[in-house]
Amino acid sequence: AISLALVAGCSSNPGSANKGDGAGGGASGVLNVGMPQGATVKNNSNPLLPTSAAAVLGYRYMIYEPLAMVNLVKPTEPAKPWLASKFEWADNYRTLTLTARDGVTFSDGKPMTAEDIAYSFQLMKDNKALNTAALPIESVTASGKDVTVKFGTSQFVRQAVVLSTLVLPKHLWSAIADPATDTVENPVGTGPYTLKSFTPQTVTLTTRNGYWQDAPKIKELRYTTYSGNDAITSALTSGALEWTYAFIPDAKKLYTAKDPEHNKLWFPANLSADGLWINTTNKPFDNPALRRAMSLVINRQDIFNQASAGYFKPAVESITGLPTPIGDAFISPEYQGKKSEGDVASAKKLLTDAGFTYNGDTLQDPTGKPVTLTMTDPAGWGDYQTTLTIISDNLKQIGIKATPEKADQDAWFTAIANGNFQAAMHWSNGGATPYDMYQNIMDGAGLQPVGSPATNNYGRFDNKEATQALADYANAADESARKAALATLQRIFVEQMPMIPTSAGNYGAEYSTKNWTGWPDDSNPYAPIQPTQVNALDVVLHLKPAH
Amino acid sequence: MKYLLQRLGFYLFTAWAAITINFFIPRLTPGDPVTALMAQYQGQLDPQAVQSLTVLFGLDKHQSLWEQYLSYLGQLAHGDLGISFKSFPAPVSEVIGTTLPWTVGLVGVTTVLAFGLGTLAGVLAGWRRGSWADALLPVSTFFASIPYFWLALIAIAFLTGSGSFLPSSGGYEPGLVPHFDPEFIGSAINHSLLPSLTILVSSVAGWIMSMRNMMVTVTAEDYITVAHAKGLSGRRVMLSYAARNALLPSVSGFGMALGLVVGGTFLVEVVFSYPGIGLELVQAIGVKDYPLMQGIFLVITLSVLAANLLADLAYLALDPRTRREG
Amino acid sequence: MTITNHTPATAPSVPDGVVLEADGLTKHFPVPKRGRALLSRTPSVVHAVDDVTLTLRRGRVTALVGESGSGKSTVARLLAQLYPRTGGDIRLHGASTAVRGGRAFRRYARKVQMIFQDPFGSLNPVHTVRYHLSRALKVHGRAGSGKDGLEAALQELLGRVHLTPADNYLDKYPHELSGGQRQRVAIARALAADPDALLADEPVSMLDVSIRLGILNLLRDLKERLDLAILYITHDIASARYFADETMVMYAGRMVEGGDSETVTQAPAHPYTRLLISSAPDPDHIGTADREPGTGGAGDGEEEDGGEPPSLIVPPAGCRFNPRCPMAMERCRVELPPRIEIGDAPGHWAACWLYDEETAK
Amino acid sequence: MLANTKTRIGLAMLAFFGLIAVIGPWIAPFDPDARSTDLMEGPSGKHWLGTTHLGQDIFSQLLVGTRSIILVGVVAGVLATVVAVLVGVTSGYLSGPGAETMSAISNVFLVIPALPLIIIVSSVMPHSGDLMVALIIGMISWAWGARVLRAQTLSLRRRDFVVAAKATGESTFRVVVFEILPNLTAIIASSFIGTVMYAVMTEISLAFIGIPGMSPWNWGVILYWAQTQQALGLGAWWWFVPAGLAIALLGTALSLVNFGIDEIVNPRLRTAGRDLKTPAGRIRMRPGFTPVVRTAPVAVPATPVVKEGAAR
Amino acid sequence: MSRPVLEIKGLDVDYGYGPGAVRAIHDVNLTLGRGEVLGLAGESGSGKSTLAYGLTRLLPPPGVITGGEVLYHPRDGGPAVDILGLDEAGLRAFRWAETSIVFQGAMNSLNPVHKISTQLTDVIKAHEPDSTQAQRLVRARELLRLVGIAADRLESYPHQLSGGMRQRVMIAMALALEPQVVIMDEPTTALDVVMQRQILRQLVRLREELGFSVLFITHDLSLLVEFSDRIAIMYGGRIVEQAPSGAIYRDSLHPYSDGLLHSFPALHGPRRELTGIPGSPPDLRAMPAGCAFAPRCPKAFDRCATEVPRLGPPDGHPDRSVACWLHPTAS
Ligand SMILES: Nc1ncnc2c1ncn2[C@@H]1O[C@H](COP(=O)(O)OP(=O)(O)OP(=O)(O)O)[C@@H](O)[C@H]1O
Ligand SMILES: Nc1ncnc2c1ncn2[C@@H]1O[C@H](COP(=O)(O)OP(=O)(O)OP(=O)(O)O)[C@@H](O)[C@H]1O
Ligand SMILES: [Mg+2]
Ligand SMILES: [Mg+2]
Repeated sequence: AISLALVAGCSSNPGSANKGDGAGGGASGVLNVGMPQGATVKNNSNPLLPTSAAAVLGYRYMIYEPLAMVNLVKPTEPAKPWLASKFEWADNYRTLTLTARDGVTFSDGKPMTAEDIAYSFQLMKDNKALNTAALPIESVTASGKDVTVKFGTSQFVRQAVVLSTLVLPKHLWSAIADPATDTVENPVGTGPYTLKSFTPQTVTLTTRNGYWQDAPKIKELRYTTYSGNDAITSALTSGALEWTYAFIPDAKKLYTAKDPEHNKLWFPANLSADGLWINTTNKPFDNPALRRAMSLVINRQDIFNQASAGYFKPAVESITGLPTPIGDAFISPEYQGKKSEGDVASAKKLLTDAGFTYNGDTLQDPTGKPVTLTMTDPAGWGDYQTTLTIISDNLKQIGIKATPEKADQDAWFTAIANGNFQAAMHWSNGGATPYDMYQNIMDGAGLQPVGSPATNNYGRFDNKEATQALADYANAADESARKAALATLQRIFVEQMPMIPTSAGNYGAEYSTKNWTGWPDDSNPYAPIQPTQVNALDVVLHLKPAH
Repeated sequence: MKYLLQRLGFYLFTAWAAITINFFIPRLTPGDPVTALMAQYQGQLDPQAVQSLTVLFGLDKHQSLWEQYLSYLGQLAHGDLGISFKSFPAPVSEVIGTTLPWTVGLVGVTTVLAFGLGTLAGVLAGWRRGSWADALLPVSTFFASIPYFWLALIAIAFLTGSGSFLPSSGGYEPGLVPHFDPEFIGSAINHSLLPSLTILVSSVAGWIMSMRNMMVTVTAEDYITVAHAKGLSGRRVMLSYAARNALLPSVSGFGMALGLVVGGTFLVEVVFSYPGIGLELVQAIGVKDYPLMQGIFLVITLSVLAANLLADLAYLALDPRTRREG
Repeated sequence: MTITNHTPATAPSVPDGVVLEADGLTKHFPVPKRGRALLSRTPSVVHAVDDVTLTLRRGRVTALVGESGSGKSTVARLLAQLYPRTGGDIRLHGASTAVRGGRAFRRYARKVQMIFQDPFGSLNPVHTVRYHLSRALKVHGRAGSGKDGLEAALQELLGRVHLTPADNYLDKYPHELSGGQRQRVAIARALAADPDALLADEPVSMLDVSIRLGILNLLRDLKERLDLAILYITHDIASARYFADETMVMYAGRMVEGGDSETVTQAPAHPYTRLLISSAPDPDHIGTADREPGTGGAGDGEEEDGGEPPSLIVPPAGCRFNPRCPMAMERCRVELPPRIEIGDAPGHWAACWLYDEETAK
Repeated sequence: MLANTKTRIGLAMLAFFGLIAVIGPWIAPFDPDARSTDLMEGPSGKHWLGTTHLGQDIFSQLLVGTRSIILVGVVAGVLATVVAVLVGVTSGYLSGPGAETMSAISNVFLVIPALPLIIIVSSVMPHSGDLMVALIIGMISWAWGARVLRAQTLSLRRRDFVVAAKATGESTFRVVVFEILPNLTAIIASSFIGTVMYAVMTEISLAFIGIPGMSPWNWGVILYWAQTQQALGLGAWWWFVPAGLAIALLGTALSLVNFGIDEIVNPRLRTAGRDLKTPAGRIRMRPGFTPVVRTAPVAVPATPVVKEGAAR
Repeated sequence: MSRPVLEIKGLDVDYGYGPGAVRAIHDVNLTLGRGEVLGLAGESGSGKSTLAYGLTRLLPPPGVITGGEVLYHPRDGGPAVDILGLDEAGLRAFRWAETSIVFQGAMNSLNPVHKISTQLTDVIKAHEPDSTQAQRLVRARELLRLVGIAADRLESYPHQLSGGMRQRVMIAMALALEPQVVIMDEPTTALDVVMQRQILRQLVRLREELGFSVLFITHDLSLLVEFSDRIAIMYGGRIVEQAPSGAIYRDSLHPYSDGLLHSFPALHGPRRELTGIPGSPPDLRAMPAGCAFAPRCPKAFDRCATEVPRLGPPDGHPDRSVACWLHPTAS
């Protein structure tokens, strides 16, 4: 969904291109990156703090680098070694052994060693506040060029997270009194860029000497904050902005059509699903037949075209909720190619078979009460609000009165966590495997009663088999056990429909090929294109001047 | 003296009460900063980050609301506004420090301008009643009734865009580094033109109206007739006799308006993505950044009080009747 | 419409005719301190009224004259119990009273009513004559029974103040009435309580000469018909001579002279009274407007400047008139003169050391 | 009051809005929520004011949305006025610590940042509906009125007719309610209108920035949708302009009525300097230079007479 | 009378214009002699102030002068000036230099936000632009001394002065340019008698020194009789009688003047009988066809109700004039 409710501003073509200090784009080797997050006040390049400017704007990945690069657009592809020239999992993904790459130096000239890698893990272990991924690190040891990290649980489903750990210079960081609160104003990392200047509105990075790989072609990266999607849209169309991630309603007309040759967007799906989450403790929505019937009539193409402007969130076709084609490899054979659409008649039949009745056009549950549903989403999330309107319209066909409502964002979050909702459009977690998504939707392990906050399974879906299958998948010793567990999960999902998937999460971005080419796209999906993903560095390293 | 002491006591009480209200109301609303922040970065942040953020913001120490209040007051007494969640670990004072000048610069200057222009036009309209000046009124009434944001958006749609030198958003050219050089200042002024123009258009009417009405009232006073009888020049009667007296009631209104500069017009900044304190407040509210909200509220409260104090003093200076000897 | 002086110059005082008595009445208004005064401990006050003693009798008019700001209105308001007093006593029919709001005040108001100086300000512009009067009647339980009773009472009331036919006036708003008519309505309102004493605070000063006379005649008429005790406050000493049986003179919050009207106006004893009377315009002195007031003293600029009334916050010690008095003696600056009988007419006294035997010697 | 043209126009406009508020939902040609296949279409015979990105009829949304606007404005106005009168008049008439406290409280309410607080508070009560929003706006916006009323009451209570009523023996309650209040009518009315205007603007701003809790349709919501879909950028002016104009017209109507009230409060505004139409041409009346319009010939003109009198 | 300084001829003043206009001043003829004090009396609303402001063109809207002329004879014997014919600049230059006004309420006549010095000097500056500020201040000090106020009061604001002092400041200001005519509209009504006496004494002295003429308006008849040389009585917008003050006091010809003079008590001498005037003043919107006083007049007869009497000298009294059918004029 597009957050940033409180924004306005609307313009087509602000004439002011980024004149700035004469840098119009590629000519002088500049790439303009933008984020719709609003100004970041503090010059802080601490990569571990989600609130630092470096994290919010995404430039942390241009300065600090991960151990390995995982391409989540092709989750089955093996990770590309990066700062670790080699890595090996053992002990059922509980032990990771890494080898530090030779010849890597920090931007202050000091070489990167295994000590630095170990320190980076140790830092997370010692500082709960910095362990944003909650990695259950048990011990970290470095010997020679190798580092061994031991985890408390199997990290199979978290491989990508672990490997994305950024390597920090121990010689500098160990001198910081409190790495959580002290600001890092002059970041030193192994990446190809260093911080050139910081203003709340714009952060400029510039290339450094001695990068361990081929130096990037782009001399300067300029990260600008915009206070909203509209501002971004106008900057994009004017050429002041070349790479960003924002939702543009009617992007074809407002963006691509303005310069079809260069104004591009690519929004590949990731392994997560947006959909209508349903509080499964709420009668009669505890009845899987009802949920499945609803799924049958929801028009995912309308949602894709009208709410997602035909690009933002790819429609989920597969009945398993897994986006395709990215999830094709995970879909069990019985559901390959099966789509979730149906017609009104079959949905009605499903309902009447399950004991529902019709009173005129109104659907009644088996006890004779009319079926009504309140669907809530934060007011500012225009695409979800539009989606709810469409769903409401769709459900009318089978006699359900579903009312869309707006909520305050915070209140809504609390309500979702506490299970105080009937239905809501919400996303699911995503990751390198379908585990994250299914776990988010169906895991009974952390099941909370309505009223206590939950971090998973907001719909309070209570299914022992699913819980077991999730645990099996995460801890399975081999591939076949995993496959079996995944098949079970898919079956339960399809039969019970604990959440009705509508669209997929994305790793997309809008970009311009006017000055720079070599962007990933469908024909060459070498990385997620989003500028705040760790792979952004990979993208930048791929870019070449257009002329 | 006693008067000043009384005023001071009043200001202190008001400030305390406002601080207290500003402390409790946001906290009594549902939601908490961590989930709000997670929502802000929906999907961008590892779902596991909740715990680390809770620790980071110090929300894992389970203090009662009352304890939090006391420690907040204690902090304030030391001039410490706390640390913003949203821009962690930037201190609130720093966030305010970078954003406030923009707001004061844009809205403050425009308010002063609107007051000046409106008052001048009001003086003329009140003095030359029945002339063209009276036609000003219906027009300005209409403009005063337009929701500000709407006017601003229309202005953006029609006045910015290719070929126009007016930018549609931001406080200055993205590539520039805030610095006192001609280029930056020029860019900042260029970016403030449209916002201030729209504020001007929609707020000047109020001043015209109140000044005109006061002028009409004052024109009927005896001392104006005396001034005419003395054969003083028309300009002197209008400015030094009529307008000088008619201005007095507007002074307290102006104080109020100045006080509202910080708190009243955040839609301006939202619409124009202007890097001021209002936009910051809106974002702080969005992510339940209590310390930042409180800090900004404090600034608003203090600025209203300060503006009122200034208006009091200005009144004292302008109206000799309120001056006291001894 | 004729006023003739048919009250004998020295009417015998009827001891049991006493309605309202003020004894040593004192009122100090606190003033906000400023500047250096803040540091001093003593509270600063306006000595608006100090030690005023007077008696209102049935069927008699007592005039209170004095310059602006001398405390006349304050005396009236104190007597009407609209201000709490600082000191002294007010006795209604011999009983000491101090009331503040509530039923006791209402009971007091039934006996003592006040007419305000300004006929334009004392009637609420949003209410009709009917409202004003019927409220007054109702408050004092004199509205009779039912609608007819009230109507009859209203008719009677307006009849008393010669606003007839009553129907012409009852439904008018104050702004539709002339000044004289308004003042009559205000008087009618006071009469609605059927009071024993009427405190008239400059009832005619805002009115035109020809209307003035009508109101004064009306008050005199009421006094006689209803046997009222009237306190008549005025600047206009000539009207006191004609209208009041007894005249008291106030200066800077204190009584300086009292006695029957004719004596006080024709043979003033206190230097201030003399100044007052000689200052009053007199058509018999045609073209002599520049004649010197008072008993003596040539006036050049400086002396005129000294002619300003004294500060009531720090009143002069001794006799309050001493800074302006042409006959001031050393004693006047130190000692406060008591009431001293003059002896030219019964009941004529002045608070002036000139008449003290010791001084006379 | 009705004699004033401005006021009459204002009242007529208000009456029209009031009528739409009542009958709007019935005369709306479409269900404002209903989607259709006419996506983002300009005004046409079918959709007078065009459609949204979902094919909803904007004219219907405008009609249906009027009710919420008027409701919130009136309820908030009434509430704020009642509180302002209670606090302002009591604290102005009575003295003592109670009154001081009241006036201190209203000063606090003047100082606290109203709109952000309304945003925060209205989020405490989701699904609260228009009434709740109106209550919140009302509760936060009474302070200014209270201050004005207090000042006026302070001056009224020293007026002779109030003292006279007291001297007549009226109870404090009656003095306040029957003597003082009626004299404040014009100010109260004018502060009511001011609050209504403020409440309407606030509601629209809230809806525009997407604060929930209000009825599904009001003018602010229309603007909200137009804005999230970047209607202006897409050239869909029909989505954006009518609601804004409706707001401006409502505001103008309220101001016009307020003019009338102002003139009651201040009679000097009434005797506006109008031009004299004389045989010798138009002459402006202005203080200090009484015009001379001699209708009868002067017997012996001693000096040349400038007939039109008042010079510029 | 020697050379007059001001001649009012057939002055008409209306409030409003066209239909709905109210005529407040009717055909007023009045002559102010050089150095004389002319008293103007009459009931409230009889048009005294309207006359005073009308002849200086200071009436507030909706006042309109609809007829007549006001001739001013300059002291150097130059040609007479019609005040009603002056344009704005001429009027500004004429005002204060030739005629000045002391208004009724001094508090309201002084600008509350300017110092006394400013208000005294700016009038000098406006008319004598060549003077220096120092000269003006010297003059202002002198003026204050003239009215008996210490020169250090120059730096005071109006609210810091007592009512009497403010009124004296206004008088000082009126004399700043040594005008020929000073118009005083109830200059002492708000003051108490002692203060009133002080001010009048000064005024009389100043007039002797400077030789200006005064148009003195009050409805305090005792004061008027004592102070003025000649008295004109107004009723219903017309002058009904005009005579030397002694004559009018002892022997008034018009029944209205008579009633007025018997409405106030005297402080000295034998107690006179007081006769009021019954009835109420006329409504300007519905004036009687004949003499305006007729409905209240005890001596009215038929002719009074139909014909308006003309002002003129009655038989045997060439120095006075009256408008009453009881005293047919010579012509
Ligand atoms: N409420 C008050 N607070 C403080 N001082 C007051 C108050 N009322 C009256 N005074 C002061 O008390 C003194 C006497 O006032 P009062 O009104 O009694 O005089 P007065 O004789 O009636 O005058 P006037 O003839 O002008 O009506 C004045 O100096 C006045 O300023
Ligand atoms: N603005 C006006 N519009 C209509 N009539 C007016 C206006 N001003 C004054 N009048 C009328 O003109 C008449 C003369 O008024 P004016 O003020 O000259 O009387 P006055 O003799 O000065 O009375 P007073 O002694 O009360 O000052 C009055 O009847 C009054 O009602
Ligand atoms: Mg008094
Ligand atoms: Mg007058």
